[in-house]
Amino acid sequence: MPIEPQGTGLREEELERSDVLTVSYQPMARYAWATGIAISRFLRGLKDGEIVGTKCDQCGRVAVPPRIFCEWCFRRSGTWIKLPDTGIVNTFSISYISTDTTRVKTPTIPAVIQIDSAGNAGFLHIIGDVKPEDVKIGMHVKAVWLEPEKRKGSITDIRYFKPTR
Amino acid sequence: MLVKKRVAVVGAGMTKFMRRAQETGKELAFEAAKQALDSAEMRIQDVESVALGTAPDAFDGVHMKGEYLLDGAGGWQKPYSRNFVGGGTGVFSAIHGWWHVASGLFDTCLVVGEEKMSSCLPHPQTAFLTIFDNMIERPLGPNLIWIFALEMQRYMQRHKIPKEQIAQVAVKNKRNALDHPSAQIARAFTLQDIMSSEVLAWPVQRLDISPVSDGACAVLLASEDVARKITDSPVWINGVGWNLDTTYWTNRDLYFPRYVANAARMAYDMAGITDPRKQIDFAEPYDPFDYKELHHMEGLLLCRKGEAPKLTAEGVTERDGKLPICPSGGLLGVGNPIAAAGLMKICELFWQLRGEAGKRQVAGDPRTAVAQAWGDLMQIGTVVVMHA
Amino acid sequence: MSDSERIEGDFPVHFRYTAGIAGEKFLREIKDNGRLLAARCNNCQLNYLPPRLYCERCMSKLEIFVQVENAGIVQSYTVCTQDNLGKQLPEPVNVAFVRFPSTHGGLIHRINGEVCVGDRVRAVFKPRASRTGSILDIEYFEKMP
Amino acid sequence: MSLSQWRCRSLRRVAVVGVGVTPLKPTTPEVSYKELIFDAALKAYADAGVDPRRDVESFVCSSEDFYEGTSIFDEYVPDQIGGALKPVCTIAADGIYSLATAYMQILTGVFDVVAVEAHSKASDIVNISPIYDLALDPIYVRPLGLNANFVAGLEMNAFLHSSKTNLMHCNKIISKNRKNALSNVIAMNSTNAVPRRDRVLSYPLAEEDVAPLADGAAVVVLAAEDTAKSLRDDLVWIKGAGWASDSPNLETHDWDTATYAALAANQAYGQAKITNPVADVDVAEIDDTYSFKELQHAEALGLAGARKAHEMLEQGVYDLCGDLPINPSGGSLGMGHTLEMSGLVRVIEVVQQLRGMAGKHQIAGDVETGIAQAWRGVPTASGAVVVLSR
Repeated sequence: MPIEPQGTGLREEELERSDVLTVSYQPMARYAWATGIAISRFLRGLKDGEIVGTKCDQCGRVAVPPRIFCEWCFRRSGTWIKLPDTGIVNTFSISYISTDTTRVKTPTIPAVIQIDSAGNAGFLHIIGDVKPEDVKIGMHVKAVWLEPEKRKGSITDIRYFKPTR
Repeated sequence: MLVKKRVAVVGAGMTKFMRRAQETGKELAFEAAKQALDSAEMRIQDVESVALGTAPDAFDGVHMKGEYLLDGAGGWQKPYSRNFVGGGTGVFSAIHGWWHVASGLFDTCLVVGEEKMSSCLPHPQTAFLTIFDNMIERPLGPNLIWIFALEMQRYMQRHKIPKEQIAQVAVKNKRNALDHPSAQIARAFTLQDIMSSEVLAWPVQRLDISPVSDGACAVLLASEDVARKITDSPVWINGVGWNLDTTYWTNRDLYFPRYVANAARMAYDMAGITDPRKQIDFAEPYDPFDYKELHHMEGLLLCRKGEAPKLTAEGVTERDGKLPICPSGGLLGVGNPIAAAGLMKICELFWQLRGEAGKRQVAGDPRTAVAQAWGDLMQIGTVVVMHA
Repeated sequence: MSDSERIEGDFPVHFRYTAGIAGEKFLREIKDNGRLLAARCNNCQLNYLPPRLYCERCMSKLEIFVQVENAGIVQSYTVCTQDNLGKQLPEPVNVAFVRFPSTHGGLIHRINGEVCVGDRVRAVFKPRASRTGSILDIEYFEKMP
Repeated sequence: MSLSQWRCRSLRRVAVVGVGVTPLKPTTPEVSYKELIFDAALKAYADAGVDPRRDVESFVCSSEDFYEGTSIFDEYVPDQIGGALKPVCTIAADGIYSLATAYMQILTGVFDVVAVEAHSKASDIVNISPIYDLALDPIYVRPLGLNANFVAGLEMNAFLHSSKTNLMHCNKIISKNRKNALSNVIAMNSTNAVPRRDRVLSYPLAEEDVAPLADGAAVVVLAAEDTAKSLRDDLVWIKGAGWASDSPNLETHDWDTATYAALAANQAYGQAKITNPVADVDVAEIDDTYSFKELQHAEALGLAGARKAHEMLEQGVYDLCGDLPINPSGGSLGMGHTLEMSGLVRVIEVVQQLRGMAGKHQIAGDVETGIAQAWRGVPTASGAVVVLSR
C-alpha cells in the first residue's frame, strides 16, 4: 500500500518570523558528577604529570582510563600502574567545526592515542605542534603538559600530544 | 535458540521526514501510529501493548520523553514502555515490540519511533556534546562528527579505501530516496558533488552525512494467529539480535563493528540463516554516514571485511543490483530523525517484502531481508531479519 | 571532598517548541479572540480541552473545533511556594485545575484570590495588544461573581 | 485485557535467583555511578551464584538521560554489570519495567538468564527541580513557571477531598514508614520523630510528605525454571508483571485515582490468578514518593476498598505486624527515594521477605505472596506492578 506521509515542514525563517507559535525555554539542569575511585586517581595523576592505568590481575590487560573493575573478567582490577606519557595515533580527524557546528579557522586534530605499553588502551585527546597534513595513523606522540602550577586535575592538564620525531 | 511464538509485521506507517516540523512530537507519533493502524485496518482498541523508541531527551527537550509521547503513540491506558539504545533505537524498537508478542504475553504490539530534533538549539549537534564521557571527554570539546571521522579514518586506513568509493554510497542513497514520498533531501548528486562538499572533520564532508530531521514511523506487530486474521500477507520477524560493546571505545579497534557482527549472528541463528550472503535478498543497514553503510554490510556478514566498497563500486548494491542495499534511500536520502529513521528500515522491509514499495521495489520477488541500526559510542548493533 | 573530585556540567542547549497543529489553533483563538477552543471527537463523544490533533482513546484525527464557554469549576487547587527551579516564591501562588462543563480535560492555571474545590471560575485574558499566543495570554483565573 | 484472557495463556516459569543492592545514602561522593553499580552487580551475581561473563545472556538497564546528565546514557552501562559485547539494552523507566522486560525476554525462550539493573546517583544532580520542570508540557504547563511539585499538591488535594483522607493519615504513613526503616540496614531516612507539616511546598503537600532523594544501585538476576532450580532452593517466582499508563496529559489524567496502578495490577494479577488481593497478598511494597500516594496506590492495587485505605491504615492493617504489611522496608519515605531504582529496591525487599531473609524487619507468619509497585513520579501517570511468590 503506497503511503501518503503526513507532516508540515517549516523553514527557519517561518519560525524566526513567528509565522507559527513557539515557546522558548532555557533548561537549567546542572550536575556535579562524583568522579569516584578510578577517575579521581587518574585525574590526580594528571595533576602530577602522570598517566595512571590499571592492570587486571587475572587477564593482565591494562586499562586506561583506569577503572576499578576489569569488564572482561568481571572482577575488581588488581593494580594501579604508572604509564608513560607517550603513545601512537590509533586514528585521528582534522576538524573544522566546533561543538555547535560553527566553523573554525584553525582546525583541531582530535585523535585516539594508544598509550605505550598499554596494549590497545588509550583515550581521546588532541594533536598539536604539527601540520594537519603531516599527521599519520601510527605516528608516535608525547604529551605536552600544562605547567605544574596551572594543572587542576583535568584531562586538559595535558595540552595536547605532539609528534616525538 | 527456540522461539516460542512467531511474530509478524502486519502494518506500517510513517510521516514525512522534515528539517523542522510544525507538529509536536506527540502529533508526529500520532500520524505514524494512525497510519500503521489504518494500513492493517486495526483500531487502537484492538492493540494490547505499545512499544516506543525515541533517542535523547535533549533533542525534543522533554525529560522522560517517552511519557510525553505516550498518547500520540497510542499508549493511553495500555502497557507502554520506551526502549533506548542510542542510534540503535529505531530497529531495536521492533525488537522491543517483538518480545512483547514472542513472550506470549500479548497478541499485538504497536511500535512507534519518534524524533523531533529541531526543538534543540543552537543546533541539534550541540546536544551530542553530552553523549561524551562527562569526566574525561567533554572537557576536550568534542562533537559527534569527531567520532565518525575517527572511525571512518581507521576503517579507510585499515583497508586502504579511497574516499571516492565511500562517497559512492551517498550518491546511491540520495538518488534512491527520489522515489520515497517521505524523503527530506533526495537528489541526484554526482560523485563530484559529494567529494567537493565542505570538509567538516576530515575525512567527513557535508554530503557524507544524513540530515537532521523531525519525523516518526510505526509498525504493528501480531502473533501468528492474529496476524493471519488481519492480513493474507504478513511479514515475519524471523530473527532479532542486539549487542552492546564496552563503553571504552578508545580501548578497542574501530575498523570493524564486532558488536554488529555479534548481533547479526544472534539474529541469523534465530532465523536459521547459515549463509547470509546467499540467503539475504536485500538489506537496510544503518547509514547515518556513507561509510557506515559499508562498515555495516561487513558487520552484517554480507561480505568480507573491507569488501563492501568494492561491491558498491561494482554496482552490486544498487536497487537493481544483486544485493540491493538501502533501496529506501536510507538515512542519507530520506532523512535521519534518529529512532524514526531506524524504524523506517523495518517499514521498508515490510513494504518491499510485500511487493508494495512502488517505484522503490527491488526486483526478483525478495523473500528475506535484514535491517540494522547502530549507535551509542560506536557500540551497539541492533538487527532484525524479516521474511515474507 | 575536594572540588577536583566532582566535575560539573550541564546541557549547553536551549529549546524552541512549536505549539503544534492543535496548539496553534487553540493559542491563536486566545490571542485573536479571547476565546477557548476544544477539539471534538465524535467517536468518543468527547471535547478535548486543550484541543488535540487526535483522540487519545480511539486515535481518530480531530478536525472539529468547538468553542468552550468561559465558565469553569475548580476540581482541585494547591498553593505553590516554590518556583520551577525550587526557589522560594516571594508570595505563594494559588493554582487550580479547572474543568469546563461538557469538555474532557481542562486547564491548569494561576488563580487570583482564594478558591475551594467546586468554585466557579473564569479565565481573565490579558489585553489583546499584549497577547503573544501563549497560555500566559490568560492572566489568571478568578472566581465568578 | 480482562482477567479471563490471561487465564488461557500458559507461560514459562521465571524465578528471581539473585539480588544485590547497595545501602541507600543521601550522597556517595566516594564512588562514581559506575563504581556504585559495580558493587550492586557483584552482590547480585554472588547471591545468584552466576558469573555474568559466562552465564548471564542478556542485561536490561533502567535510566533517563536528564537524571544522569548524559545524553544516550545507555552508552555507559555495560562494563560495570558484566555486559560488554553482550545483548544489553536500556528501558527508560523504573526498574520494575526493566524486570518485566527481562521476564518477557525469558518467556520468548531465547534467554535463560537475564540481569536487571537500576540505580540512582541523585547526588550528582545539583538541583532536581529544573529536571522535573523539563518533564512538564512545554506549551500548556511549563510556561506557568511553577515548581513541578504543584502537580503533587493538586493530586493530593483531589485525593484527600474525594477519599475523606486527612493530613493525620498522611502523617501516620510517614511515621510508619520511617519507623519501619529503623530496622532496615539499607535505609537512610529512619526516625521515630513526629512528622512536621510546617514547611509547605504546595499545599497540602509539606516537605516531609516527600521522600528524600537517595543514591543507590540494585541488580536482580532472573532465570528460567530449569536453570533457576539448578542455582538455588529458595526460589522466588515471578507470577505476574504489569505496567500501564493513564493519560500523560495532566488535563485528562485522573487527579484523585491512580488509574495506571489499577491497570498494571489488573495485568499482573491476571497472570498470577489473584482475584482477591487483600486475602492473597501477604506483603506489599508500594510507591510512597509522596505520603498520600501510598494510600492512593493501596486502593488502586486492591489492597483496600475504594476510598477505604485510610480506614485500613487506622486499624493497623498495614503495620509491620498487621495483617497486610505495606512497606515493611520503610518505603521511599523511610529508605530514601532512588528515582528509577525505586521499584527494583522494592522487588528486592519482597524477595528477601519471601525468602525469610529480611532481617530485623522480617514480617511474622507465612509469607507466600508479595507485590512490588512503582510509579514514575510527577507529572507521569505511569507505573508497574510485579507479583512474586515462593
